[in-house]
Amino acid sequence: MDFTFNEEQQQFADALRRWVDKDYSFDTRKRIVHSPSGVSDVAWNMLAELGMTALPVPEAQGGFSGNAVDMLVVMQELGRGLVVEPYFATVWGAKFLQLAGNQHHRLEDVAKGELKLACALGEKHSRYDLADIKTIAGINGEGYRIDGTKTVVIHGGQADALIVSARSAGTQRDTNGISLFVVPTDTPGVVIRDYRTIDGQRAATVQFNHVAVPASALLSKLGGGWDMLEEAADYGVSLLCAEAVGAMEALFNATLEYVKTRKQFGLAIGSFQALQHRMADMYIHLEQARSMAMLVAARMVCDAEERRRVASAAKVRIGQAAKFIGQQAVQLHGGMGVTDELPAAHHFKRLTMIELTLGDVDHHLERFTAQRGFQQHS
Amino acid sequence: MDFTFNEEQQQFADALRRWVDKDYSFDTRKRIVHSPSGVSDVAWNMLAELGMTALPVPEAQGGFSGNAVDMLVVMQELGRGLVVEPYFATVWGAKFLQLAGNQHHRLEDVAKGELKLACALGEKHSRYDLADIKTIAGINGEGYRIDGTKTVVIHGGQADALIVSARSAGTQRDTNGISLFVVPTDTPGVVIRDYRTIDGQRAATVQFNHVAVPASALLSKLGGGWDMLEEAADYGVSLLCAEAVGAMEALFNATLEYVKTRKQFGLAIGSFQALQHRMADMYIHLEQARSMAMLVAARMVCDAEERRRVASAAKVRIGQAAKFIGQQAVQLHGGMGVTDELPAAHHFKRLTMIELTLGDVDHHLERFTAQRGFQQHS
Amino acid sequence: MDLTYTAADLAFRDTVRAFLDANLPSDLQKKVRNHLRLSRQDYVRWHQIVARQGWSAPAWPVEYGGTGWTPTQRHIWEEECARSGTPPILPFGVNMVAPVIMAFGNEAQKAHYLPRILNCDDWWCQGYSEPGSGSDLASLKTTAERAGDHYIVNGQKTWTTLAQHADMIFCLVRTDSTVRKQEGISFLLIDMKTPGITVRPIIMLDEDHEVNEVFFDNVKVPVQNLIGQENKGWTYAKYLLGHERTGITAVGRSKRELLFLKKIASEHYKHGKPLMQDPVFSAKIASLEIDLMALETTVLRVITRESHAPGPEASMLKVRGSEIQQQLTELMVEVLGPGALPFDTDYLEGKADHAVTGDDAAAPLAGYYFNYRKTSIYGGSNEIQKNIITQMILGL
Amino acid sequence: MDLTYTAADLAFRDTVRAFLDANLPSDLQKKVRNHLRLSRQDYVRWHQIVARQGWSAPAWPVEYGGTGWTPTQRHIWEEECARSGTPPILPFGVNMVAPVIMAFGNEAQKAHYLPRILNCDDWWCQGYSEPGSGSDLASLKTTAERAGDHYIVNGQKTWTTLAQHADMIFCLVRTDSTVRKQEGISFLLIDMKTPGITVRPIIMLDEDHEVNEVFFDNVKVPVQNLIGQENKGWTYAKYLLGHERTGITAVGRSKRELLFLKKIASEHYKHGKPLMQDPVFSAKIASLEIDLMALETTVLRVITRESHAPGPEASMLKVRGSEIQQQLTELMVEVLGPGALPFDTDYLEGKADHAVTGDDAAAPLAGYYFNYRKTSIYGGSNEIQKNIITQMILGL
Repeated sequence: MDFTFNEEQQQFADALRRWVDKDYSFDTRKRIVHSPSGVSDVAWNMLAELGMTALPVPEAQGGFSGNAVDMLVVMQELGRGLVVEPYFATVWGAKFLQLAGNQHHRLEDVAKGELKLACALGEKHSRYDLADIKTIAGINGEGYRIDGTKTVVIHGGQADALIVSARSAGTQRDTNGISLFVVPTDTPGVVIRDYRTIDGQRAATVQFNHVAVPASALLSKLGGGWDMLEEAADYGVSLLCAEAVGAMEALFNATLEYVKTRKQFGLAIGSFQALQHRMADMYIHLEQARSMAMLVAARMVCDAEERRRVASAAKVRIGQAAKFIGQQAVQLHGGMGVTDELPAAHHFKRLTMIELTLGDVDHHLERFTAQRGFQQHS
Repeated sequence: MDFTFNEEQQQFADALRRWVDKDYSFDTRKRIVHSPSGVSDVAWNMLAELGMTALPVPEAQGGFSGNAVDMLVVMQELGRGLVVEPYFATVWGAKFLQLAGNQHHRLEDVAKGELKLACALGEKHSRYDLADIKTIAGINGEGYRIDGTKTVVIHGGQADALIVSARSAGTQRDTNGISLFVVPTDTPGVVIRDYRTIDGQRAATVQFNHVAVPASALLSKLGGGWDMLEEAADYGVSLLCAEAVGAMEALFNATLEYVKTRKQFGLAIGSFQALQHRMADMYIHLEQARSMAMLVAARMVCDAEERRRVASAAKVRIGQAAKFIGQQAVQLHGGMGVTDELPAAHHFKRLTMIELTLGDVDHHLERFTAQRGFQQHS
Repeated sequence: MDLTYTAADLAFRDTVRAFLDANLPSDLQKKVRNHLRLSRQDYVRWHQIVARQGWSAPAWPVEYGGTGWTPTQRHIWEEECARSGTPPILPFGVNMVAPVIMAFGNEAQKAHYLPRILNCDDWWCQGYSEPGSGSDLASLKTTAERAGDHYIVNGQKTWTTLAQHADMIFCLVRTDSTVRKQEGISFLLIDMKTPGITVRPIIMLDEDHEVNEVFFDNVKVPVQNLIGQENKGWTYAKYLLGHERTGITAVGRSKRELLFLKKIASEHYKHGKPLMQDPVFSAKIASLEIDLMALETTVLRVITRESHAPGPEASMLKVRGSEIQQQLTELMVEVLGPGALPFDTDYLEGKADHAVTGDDAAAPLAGYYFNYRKTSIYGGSNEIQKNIITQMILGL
Repeated sequence: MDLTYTAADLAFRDTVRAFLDANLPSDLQKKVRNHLRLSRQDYVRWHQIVARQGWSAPAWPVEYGGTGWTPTQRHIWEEECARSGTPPILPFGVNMVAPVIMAFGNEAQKAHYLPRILNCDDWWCQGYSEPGSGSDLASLKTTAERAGDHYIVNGQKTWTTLAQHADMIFCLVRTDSTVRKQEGISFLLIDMKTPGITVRPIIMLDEDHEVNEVFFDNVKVPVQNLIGQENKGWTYAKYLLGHERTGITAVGRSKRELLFLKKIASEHYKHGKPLMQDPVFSAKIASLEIDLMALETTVLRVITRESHAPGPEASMLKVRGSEIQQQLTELMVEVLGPGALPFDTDYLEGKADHAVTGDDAAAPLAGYYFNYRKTSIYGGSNEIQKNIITQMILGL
């Protein structure tokens, strides 16, 4: 049993951290967030150059075949640096392409940094239930026709192609009857309304109005997409968990620094025991969260039930830690914590939005209890 | 709006407190708890002499017609003094007799301190669901025959008569079909197994083996006892809430005293800010609990929905406060807190058992959400 | 003990309700209920409607324009305003500087300022906090040096709420730096149009412009603007602290927000059922509703006990009040789920009629949650309140 | 990063399981799993079974009788013991006094005591805490005065776990009261049969006799029983502190208790359905199970990183370990509801075959909950652990 990162992983982390420190400062990020597009081509190209887009792609498609642990290292750094580029969306989308097995060309483009992806899965009513799909995929000649509206598609407006879940059979919340497609965003009938999110990222409402796609756009078996959807969603969870741990660590360190330097009544506020114990509690949360981010990355290769169990557990524990650390970091920063001026508030906002992405604590607690093993007691 | 106690209430409280201080010390109580009977006739007679058994009984039956607010004052003192006599059980039972309207003679005996009661409502499987009754009441000539087993009947072994819920119609958890009876404990077929409870009180398993009772033993309409059962149970909740507040206050004061005097590292431990803030949190819990104990006592006279709503709210809030104050008081007492030697541990145990009597926090949260008004939002 | 309103109180409540029904403009009510941002004009408009009724300063002595209401009636008034969704009457004039002027100001100051405060002719802001002095207020550094019939003020205030709208600021300034820090402080009223004052926005984490830094660069303030005696300002400031904390409790508004929370929880679904019917989520709402019930009862216990400023119990009310307000916003965000992410400042500021996603109710809520983290920080952080409880109530 | 056991580790686990299957007496296993009280003989019997296998002190150097296992193997051993439900190997001899004897004792001490500890020929207890010195251990007052070839010990120890069974006690005693409190402490081994020693029970809140006061009245202790140098005892005591805290984490036992909790939650009903299927209750169990998963992973991170005594991270493990143990017992009581009230010491002590209510599984649980409040107090209270984290890890 070994919890250390290997040399290559350490190098990826170092390279990313150097780049963030040098070229993706808090002020630079702020300019990017408030720019019309909300993302930076320069930053994207740099991520590609650093090998980040190639990392998760199989070697056969020009990538490095990076596994979930490799991605853990990368996502931690992006979380630390509050990077708002459409990297998570693209890597997550690439997982679908990889599971599909028939998208070699697109994966090559992802590896080169030439194809950005986004996952259009949620709908207005669906909350975190990925099977709660009203979007319809009908047979259309040799291909399919998609109709429906997807909401809060993260970086949907920045994507070149979308992964779309649609119902080709079954009723609204059936896990049977779900199909997955890849749809270029310039396909006629795709209407994207791009907007900011409160954590400085972008998302979009995406309408599919009689969108015709060829047979080759189908990523799963027709109506048999649920397993792929769950597996890719769990992979997305592992990425978000890693990003959250990076953000929590940065937030924790900033708070520790703040309480060491901020003085009240002639003393550093970090000398007050009530605040010290709060910091100790934050530290404990951070370390528990870190353990779970490692565990979920390592368990991505397990059988489906164990993968689901650990993915939900990680999202729960990291969600709890993120709320505690986020709220307390702001509190310990005092007035400065509720301004837009320090990274602290932005880490807090990002952490909160991660909690609302791919299932919150209660959703994953429920999912955890629904796994067969949960009821066993001997 | 007025939150003060009147002069008579204050006198009842003072008289009780004087008696506890003088004749019901921690050591005296310990001897009573470890005596074979687990209660004290001397103490009971004194409670009667002080007017406590007469207090809740209507004037027409020789009592003082004390309302729930009067009882709040009394129960607080008994909670403070950790009194283990069968007072709560008797007063609670008397509520059934009073609601029945046909038990004047028994109420007179209660007022004189000559009749002790206990409520045999729960069964092994029923948890906090008072309608979850398997005990059967069948027609038996002019009267009824009761068969079944009641569990954890508080002070069942010390009672002269039992209030019994039984099913005369309907299926297991129906609220229809429930009948309420009063059954003298010397009735043939009543088998009582008396035992200690972990908070120093007594309880019993009570079997009813073909127990024949006359028609006059029926307290409610046949099969129509649910409303009475709920009303009396809410009254019981208000008594327990008051007792809990008294216990919490004593525990809080003892802890405050302890942290002021106990020294570590040359300083009173109450000078450490982390412990100070813990004490402040305990204080806040105590005051919120006190407010709810007042509110529930005052609202006992409301319409049934408001009474249910406030009773459940009070049990929830007081249960939360009791757990926090109890656990933290023990923690702040350090090693001494987990010994049998200080009242602190006994207040903690009593508070915990109150939480498990007549519905815990989760039970009453659920009941609160089930009230019609809860779903309204305008 | 009698925990019901008297017939007189109930009649009073009917009067208040009738007034609000007739006088609260529906556009203002809509903004408040929907968590949109209020303009200067929104605040002033409502304040002046209430002033015309003579109710803009209920707690003042009748001689200065107060209402003579009992504490219970004042509570009912606040409850009903909150229930209807009125804009707040900002506390800086009515509840903060006015009591100090009444207690320690001279007749000229009273005659000039108090009527203007009643009617919101002046918009006041509070110049207490400084970058180096947050919880440790007395360590403030802004100086006022006497020069003839003026003070020359230099320094910086911060966290100055809505200073961008203000006509006047009341400041704690250091007039003697040779003595113990509490003993060299004076209480000055300063016209915001005086040359040398610069207001710099501090943008909150929800991108709202709510607080400011205020810089003083050789600002000339007439000596008539000194309240009471020089170097006695700390006494006057302390006199105010209790006033601030009770308002923060906000039971009335929390009751309205609880209904709002229930509303959105009944409109958002989980597995095809409203969240209000989800056992886990409804238990959270219930627990919060019960917390609020306990707090409300505690507030009533405190205000019916004392007719004057509440004592250190106000610290408890502030802690619980702020926590409940925060939990309400937290549960609102939880209701929305992914729908909390979209952020549309144009809609929040009234520049767009509808939110970009089409869900107007949802649009402000994440910002509301983030913004409300302030409630456990301002008005004396909750840690400071616990210090007060520890010292003043527990004697530790 | 590789979070799976190696084939060698898995093979080791099979060996351990086979040993436990073959050697753990079922009567002991039943007592442990059902939370009944263990007698002196129960502890000794199991210790000697393990000693015969040569596994009673896995962490010791092989030369003294250790196993040479890796930290991961030791973890597997502890896990499997907990999973099976063995009585614990008490730490006072094996993990507390033995490492001190090895590091600081002389050859005669090593030769005499270590084999006896290995085989539980001596039952050891710990004489550290005193009535006036809990968290502030160094303020201890028990004195040892040198008189010829003896020390004369006077004073009182408290919270002495299972001293009623003990043959030997290791004590911190004050041998110099003229210097800084840490510098006048010595480490003495004392035979409990020495005249002048009195053991007084302290009854716990569940009425169990688990700890004691130990009084020393002119107790003569041979100077050969001094460990190391006079007045250096504080150094030796500190050497031990890390050892104590990792054991308290008890992940293995908590995993067994989680299964027990699930078992009773599936046997107790609410509105006719098992509590395990109640959405609110099952979410609580799930959250606790996840906490335990996170703690287990953290423990593995710590033990696979270092081969020696764990650092200040042990404080984090102690805090989380104790909280999880407490929450398990809390939920057990919650499962029982009113069924937690009955209290039957005869059954708990094995004097009755069944509990008075007939529910043997339920009978010990309320006492277990109350008793386990100790876990956040002993071994350095959780507040002290947070002080350690604050100072040693956070540098505050």
